[in-house]
Amino acid sequence: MSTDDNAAGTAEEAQVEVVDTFDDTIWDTVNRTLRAVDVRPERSALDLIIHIPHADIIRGLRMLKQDADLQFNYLRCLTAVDNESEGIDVVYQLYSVPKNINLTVKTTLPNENKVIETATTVWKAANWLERETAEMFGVSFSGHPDPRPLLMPEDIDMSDTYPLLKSHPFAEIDVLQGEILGHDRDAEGEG
Amino acid sequence: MVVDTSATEFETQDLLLNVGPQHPSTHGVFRMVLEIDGELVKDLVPYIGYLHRGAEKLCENNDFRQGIGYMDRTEYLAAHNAELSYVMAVEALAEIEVPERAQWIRMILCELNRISSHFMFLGAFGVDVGVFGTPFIYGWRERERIIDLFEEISGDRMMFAYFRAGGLAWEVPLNFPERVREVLESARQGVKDFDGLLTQNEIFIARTKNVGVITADDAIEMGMSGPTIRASGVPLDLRKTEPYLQYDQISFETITADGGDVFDRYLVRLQEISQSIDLIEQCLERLEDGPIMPEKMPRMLRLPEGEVYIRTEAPRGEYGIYMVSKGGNKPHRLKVRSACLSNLQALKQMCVGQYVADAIIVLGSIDIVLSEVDR
Amino acid sequence: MLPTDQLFSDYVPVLIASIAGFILVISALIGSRLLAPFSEEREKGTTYECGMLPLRRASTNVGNRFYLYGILFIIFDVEAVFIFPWVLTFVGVGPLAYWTMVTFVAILGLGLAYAWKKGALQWR
Amino acid sequence: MSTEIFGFDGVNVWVDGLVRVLLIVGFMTVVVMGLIYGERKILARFQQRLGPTRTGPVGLLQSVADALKLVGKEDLRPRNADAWTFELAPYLVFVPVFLGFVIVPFVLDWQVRILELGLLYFVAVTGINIVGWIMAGWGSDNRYAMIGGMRAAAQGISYELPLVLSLLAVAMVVEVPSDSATGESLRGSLNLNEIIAAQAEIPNLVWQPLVLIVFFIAALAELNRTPFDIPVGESEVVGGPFVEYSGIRWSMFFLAEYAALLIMSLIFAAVFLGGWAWPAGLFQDDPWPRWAQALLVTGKAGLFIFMVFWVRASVPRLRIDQLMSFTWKILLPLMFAQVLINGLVLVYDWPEIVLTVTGLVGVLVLVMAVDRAVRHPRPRPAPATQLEGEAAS
Amino acid sequence: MRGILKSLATTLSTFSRRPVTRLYPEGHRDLPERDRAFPVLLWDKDIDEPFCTGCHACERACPVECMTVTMTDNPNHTTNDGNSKRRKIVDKFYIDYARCMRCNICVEVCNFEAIAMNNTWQGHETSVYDRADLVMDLPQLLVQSKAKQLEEWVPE
Repeated sequence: MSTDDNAAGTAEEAQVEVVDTFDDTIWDTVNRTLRAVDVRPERSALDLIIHIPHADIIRGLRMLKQDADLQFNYLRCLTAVDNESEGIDVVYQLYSVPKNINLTVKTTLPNENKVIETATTVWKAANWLERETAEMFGVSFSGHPDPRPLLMPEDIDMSDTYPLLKSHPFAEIDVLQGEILGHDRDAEGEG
Repeated sequence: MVVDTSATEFETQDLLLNVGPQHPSTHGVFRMVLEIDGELVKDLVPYIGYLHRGAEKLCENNDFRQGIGYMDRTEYLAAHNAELSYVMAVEALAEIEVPERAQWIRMILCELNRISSHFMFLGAFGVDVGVFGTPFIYGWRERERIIDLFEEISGDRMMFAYFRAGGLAWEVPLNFPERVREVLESARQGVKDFDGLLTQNEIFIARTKNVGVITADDAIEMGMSGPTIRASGVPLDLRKTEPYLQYDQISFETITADGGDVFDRYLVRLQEISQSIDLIEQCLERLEDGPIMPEKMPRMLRLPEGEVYIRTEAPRGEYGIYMVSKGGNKPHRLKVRSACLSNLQALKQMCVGQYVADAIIVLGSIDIVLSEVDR
Repeated sequence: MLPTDQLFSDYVPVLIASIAGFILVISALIGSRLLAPFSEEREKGTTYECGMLPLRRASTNVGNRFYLYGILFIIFDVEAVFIFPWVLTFVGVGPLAYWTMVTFVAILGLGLAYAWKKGALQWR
Repeated sequence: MSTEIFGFDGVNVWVDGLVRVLLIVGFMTVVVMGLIYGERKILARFQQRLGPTRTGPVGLLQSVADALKLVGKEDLRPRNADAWTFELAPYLVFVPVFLGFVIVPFVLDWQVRILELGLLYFVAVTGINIVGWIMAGWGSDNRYAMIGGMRAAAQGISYELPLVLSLLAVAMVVEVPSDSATGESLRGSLNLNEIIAAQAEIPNLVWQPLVLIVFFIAALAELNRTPFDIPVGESEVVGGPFVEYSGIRWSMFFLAEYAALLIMSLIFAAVFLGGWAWPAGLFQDDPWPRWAQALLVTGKAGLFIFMVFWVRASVPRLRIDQLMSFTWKILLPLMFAQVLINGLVLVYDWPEIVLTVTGLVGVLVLVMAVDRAVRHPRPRPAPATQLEGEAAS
Repeated sequence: MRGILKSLATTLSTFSRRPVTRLYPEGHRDLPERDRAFPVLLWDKDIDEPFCTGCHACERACPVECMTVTMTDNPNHTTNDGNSKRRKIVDKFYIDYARCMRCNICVEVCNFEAIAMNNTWQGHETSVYDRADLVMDLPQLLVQSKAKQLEEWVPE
């Protein structure tokens, strides 16, 4: 599959933009490496972002790691972004120690089936990061060697609620402050 | 083996030893369960999460100024460095140009914070190795002086909340350079003390050399960073590889060691203190008067859509902020890439096959801050 | 004074001291009984496991390899007991006594060397 | 059967013994409290701290306050603990140490008893408390305690040997005036008074420098002091065998520890520094008043104690395997060699300077052996995978 | 051996130095001017009323939501024959010191310079037996400024 093929799926302007903008990045090399995969580039404030379909993600990552020109042998960070109705992005921040280049790999999972292959087969560093992502976003990483929760309590079952999803409520803490308490004290003072 | 024990009825069992979260050489609330055979560690299962406060979720529900305070609390031993990553992420997304003076001051403060954090490590590590209290007080002594300086600048001793997107919250005091030089002078003495106390001590060397070895390849594979990976011989220092602030303007060398053992991690950190002292002196020479905030700063910052992964070299390694903005005054997603979390993954590999006592110092040598691991 | 009397007089304080030692500990414990608070709470009866509940009983067959040291210790301690009387007399007896002891120590030294070679001195 | 005490003649042996033991009890309690306070103050100074300051002037009453607090603390016993072992352990740790005081020479002609086999008695009695340590470790049903107890046992028995041999080596060279008729002198004595008297001219540290160092090291180990505090290593096994002990029961261990330190320092002063005897034969004919002698002994013992504290403030803890290798592979052979060399010198009546020379050579060997061990560390015991295989075989 | 001797020499050198610790409650270190303890309200000594108008700016900006402010009409306003120019004034003000994270944001957002971080030792030594006692009300927040025990430092 070539660049033109996957660009064909996007809008006409976007295709022009692709050709124009990514010359100064490592996009060419990445694209050449990931010939067999459907890739789409994007630009972030610092690094190049590429989107890979979630079915091909591990294949793509492994290619990126093994390619002699890229050698992305260092996994900086792995996390997910909850885009609510548009599914969940799983984001891999890669770095190549020998080449000193960075790359962000993104893949989008649909909300109804948040399953993705584990990246621990590519980098061991993915282990805990995936465990954290799994418990925080409900993304399940198939084939993970140690799929226990990492940060969430062991003794409470948190398997149906994922704190970092936008649907998870924020701060339902009973706040000891302000009005109620203050008024009580005033009442005591008066009475 | 001289004696074959397997065939007898006195078959020994492996002992499960629970280390932490409360005491053994309390490195925050970290718990590991060691499976030990005699004194040898056969397996190790780390448990974290006792300090999970959902800092990321909090930051996603707070605006960009409010988030700074929470960043302090993720990395309480090097809060300046944590803030730096955060404000740099905001600046990168909002495309704010930070005035040069603010950058130099940020550098000075971050390096000072690195010194204080490393002193803290040296102290705690000395206690892990078994010197009763002395290194702890040495480390604390130097850290205290630096913290006093921070207090004079920012007003708080640990949770500075001093950096702002665009620059600094307010100007440093007038006697700032002199005070920094004073502190550096005492830090030099601190390095000398530590050097005399530990570096050449035979017992210390015997305890730490060849203990908890991790090779360069493994370290990269595990995603380790900071002094822990540099001790394995990987020159991965973000200040050098991807210079931020004004690090490309000053001269320094990445400090590495090639043993990859506990001793080298100690040594790298000790040398980094001296290096940071150097760096700060260079910074002080370059420090000039000027504004500390860009002239046009909106009262309430609103970011355009976009995302960025900012990484800076914190004392414990790469402190990354992955920030996704969908517009508005709050980040849509904020992920803190914790150096300690990644470093800690390698703990098992470093400890298995070692003695129980080694497991403790290997843990100490990673220099974890649990609030950063759990966030 | 007769030697037995002397011996008796010498070691009476040892007896007294051992009794006194016991009494000291017992009296301290009794004092604590009287002064200190006591409460029966189940939680207090658990052993310290760094804040976690104990995983399982600790007093099990634990593979501590120190019995080898134990055996070596007994051998060498017995030897030391032999050396004690020798120390006091060998100068008077002369070179023969000395060389006998050298032989004795040499044999034991060979034993130590053997154990060393075989790795018995490698703590695990 | 009667003896003399404080100028009273013909006192019953039992009464005499009782009075002396009671005096020792008082002495020990006061001095141990002082030692605890001293250790805290001295360590604090090594660490640029102030140390205890609150209780009494400059914190002088800190130990008293501690003792009161400990008596008033609840005395807990874990539910799963082995009752008898747990309860008996403090006795077995404390009593043997206390027994050691019987032979300690404080000043000229004042000690509980002058035993002919003083040194033998000392090593025999103090060796018992290892049993107490194991009992404490085992009885607590606590993993840290158990590991600590095992470590204590291994360490205790291993360092017992260099300690015994070092005392033997000194005992060998002691010159004892035998029958006054012949004017001849014999060699070798285990009587501490004779050992001190023999050092009236030159203390033993001149003749036996190696032995002095080995004794110091072994004493540190026997006392579980840094760098040999492996059984109680706070950062590894929390408090070792004493984790589960609280209140007064725990303080018994503490008391025993410091009492042992006190005894060891007095023995050290007597055996190597000449106890109450002034060096170079000063004041030999005209013995000093007892208080001055006591001062001298205090100074000499204080030197040892200060060294122990100083080392504690400066040196990391060894690991258990290094500790074992050190005694079995370095100290023990060295001490055997020293004993045999001493014998050789004495039997063939060679000049005494040979002792000093061989001792110094021995020190050199010790230093070089340590340096070599540090420079060429042993390969790691076994990688994880091999370990599994070996354990399975 | 040399290394151990060096260690001993190092500790001996610190033995001879002055201790770096101090007796805490007896001897207080001088606090820097910018020291931040907890926020307190300032008292307008000229007009004899708090600077605070109860405008909710700090309440909204607080990241930990530790503040509660209510506003009322100023009885001392010039329209009521008073000498104050503040039309509105603070009625009730609660700060939960247990929640406050001392980030200084309230001071920065305040338009009236009515709030400052306490930079005295009193601000630090706030231990109480009950957490409810850490919720400070208006008189408690004003007491220091009213008694002129505070030399407030407000950035810029």
